[in-house]
Amino acid sequence: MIALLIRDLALAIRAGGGFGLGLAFFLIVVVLVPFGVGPESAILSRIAPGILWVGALLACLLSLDRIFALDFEDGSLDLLATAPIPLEGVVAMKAAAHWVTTGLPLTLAAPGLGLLLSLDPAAYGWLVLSLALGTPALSMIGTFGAALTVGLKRGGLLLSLLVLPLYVPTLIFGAEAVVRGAAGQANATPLLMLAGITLATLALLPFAAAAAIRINLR
Amino acid sequence: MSLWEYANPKKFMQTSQAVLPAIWGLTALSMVVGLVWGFFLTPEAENFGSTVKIIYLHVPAAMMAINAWVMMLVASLIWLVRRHHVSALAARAAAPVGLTMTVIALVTGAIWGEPMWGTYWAWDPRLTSFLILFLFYLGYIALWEAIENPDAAADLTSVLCIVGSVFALLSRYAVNFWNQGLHQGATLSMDKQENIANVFWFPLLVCMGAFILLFVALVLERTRTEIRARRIKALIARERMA
Amino acid sequence: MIPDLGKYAGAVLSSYAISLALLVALVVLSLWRAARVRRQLEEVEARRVSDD
Amino acid sequence: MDLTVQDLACARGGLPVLEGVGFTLHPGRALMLRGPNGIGKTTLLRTLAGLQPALSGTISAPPEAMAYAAHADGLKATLSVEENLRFWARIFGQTGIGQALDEFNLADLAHRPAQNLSAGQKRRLGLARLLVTGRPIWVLDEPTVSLDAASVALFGQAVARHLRAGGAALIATHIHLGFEAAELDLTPFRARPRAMDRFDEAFA
Repeated sequence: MIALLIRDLALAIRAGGGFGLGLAFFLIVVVLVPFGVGPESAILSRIAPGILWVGALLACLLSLDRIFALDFEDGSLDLLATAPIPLEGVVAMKAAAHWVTTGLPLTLAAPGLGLLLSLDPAAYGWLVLSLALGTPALSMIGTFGAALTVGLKRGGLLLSLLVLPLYVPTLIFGAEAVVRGAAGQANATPLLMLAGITLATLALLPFAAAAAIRINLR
Repeated sequence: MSLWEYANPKKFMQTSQAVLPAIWGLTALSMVVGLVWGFFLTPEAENFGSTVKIIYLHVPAAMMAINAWVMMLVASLIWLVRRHHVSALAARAAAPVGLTMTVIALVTGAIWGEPMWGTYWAWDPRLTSFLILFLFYLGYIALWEAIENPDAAADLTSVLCIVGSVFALLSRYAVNFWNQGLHQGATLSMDKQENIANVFWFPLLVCMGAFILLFVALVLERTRTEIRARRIKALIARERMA
Repeated sequence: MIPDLGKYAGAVLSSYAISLALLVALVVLSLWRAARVRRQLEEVEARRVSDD
Repeated sequence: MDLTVQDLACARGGLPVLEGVGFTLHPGRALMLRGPNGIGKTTLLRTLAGLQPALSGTISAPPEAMAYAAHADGLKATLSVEENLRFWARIFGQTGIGQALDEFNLADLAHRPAQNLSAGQKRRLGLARLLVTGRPIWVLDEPTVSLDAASVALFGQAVARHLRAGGAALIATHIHLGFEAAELDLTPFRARPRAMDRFDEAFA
């Protein structure tokens, strides 16, 4: 199964788009916001946690439909489904590869983009922590959505529609953790909820996603 | 005879045909009685003025918006466990009804909110939850429409319904945590009937009954349509093979 | 006939109008599609009988 | 190590297409599936490979004995020949890929990216991939699509070598591959339309 993770990462690096696309999109969102809401740093600083979380979420969404589509087209998915490794493991590795190529770079880039939005200095730590806790859930939920729509010709828009409401709790707790942390309020609850969502999705969604893939390959 | 026999398409078609006229009749009767009673024959409430009359649409619609999703969840589980086609098709048939109920609850809520809170839309926990429910309905219906193979569509939408239910509950909690809100508490819900005067409560009860009947009638009617559509598909495929 | 709704008449009446319109649309669409699909099925069944 | 199929029925898109299919495939033998387009060859092969459930009937084969391949090879254009093979070998719990490279004459191309291979070379790589699964029964769906005559011959030799080594192959194809093989025409197994007088039968 590690072989699958390594292959997917190698493919992402060689195809070029893997790491760059999500990051570039994140940068674009964050750069555009001040043009839309005006340059006052007081306003930017107040909305920065939300913008950064929404930007990271959208950047995640952007690359979801490629999780299974390429493997479906070239027949790899059929072969993986008949291979001796469990399909649940395949799904988990796919989600892991997606996180390493999008969630992780987004988490690392977020403080730099926080500067552009005059993020409160107290918030940087919470921002990185909340993204590190929350983005694995985004990848796993997205992998589930990609598994549901894997055989469909125009699955991209549908995938976004399916995944969007599933992302809401993660977004709320993630952004809330940063806001409360920056304001010096207690933010253990949202952080714990965020960690709980991530653990629960990692534990349960691979089964749902593998079931969806089996149905789609029939 | 076991209850599961009604999950047989033929048995379902016979039974539903026999009971549907009565259900439609009862629906029309209770809807007219409830709404006329509520609209014409109830006084104004102290804090709400005449806007209290919106309750006879808002509360039953909100109740059915949630109950329709619960019914879809149960039907999806039955399909996944016992593979009864009628169950899967009933879930499909219920989704647009649930979506309409959600829209009614949202729209009447917004119209009611304007005079009461001074705004059509507030990111109040209950309103937000219904907006999220609206998105779930849209996604569910879109997934049904997108998949050609009917059994695969039934399987995948069932999985989505189950996973979606868990996330819907989680969203409810998250949204509550995120904003405490302006909405009336449980004064307007069924479990706290002592908080609402009988003069409003009785017509409301009739309206809730009417909405339940309407839901049952629509789901039976639409499930019959789905079963027929399935049969058309099978017969045409057979013609092509012959 | 219509009770005095006071200053909230617009809100109450538009609520009822929109809700009833949506409900009627849902019922009409459901019944219309039911009739159409039933007709289609009858056509297909008739074709089948004449084939056999 | 026989693959035995008895009274198998399978469906495509929820509609039965084949029924009553039965055969036995012994080691060292190949079986060619024939029949007009749309008869259900792909459906049968996917059912045998375990990708979709059978409507009825039994498939008895040793566990994890079948390697399925459609005409898509599951190769990644940006990975080299060696990386592609090594990946599938690891997924299927095998270690060496040297034998597969040698047998299919790919050793010289080992470091070339798959996107720079000719069609025939890609097909050889696809077959080498079957070899590194270490599985004896090859289930191949139209494996010669888009191959020229020379590549088809090469492909036929490769399958023949696999058979001599004690493997077996079940191949859906329209052309002769140049070795002795039993044939199974699927036309008689076309699912007969069943009576549909009751609503139940709208559902397969």
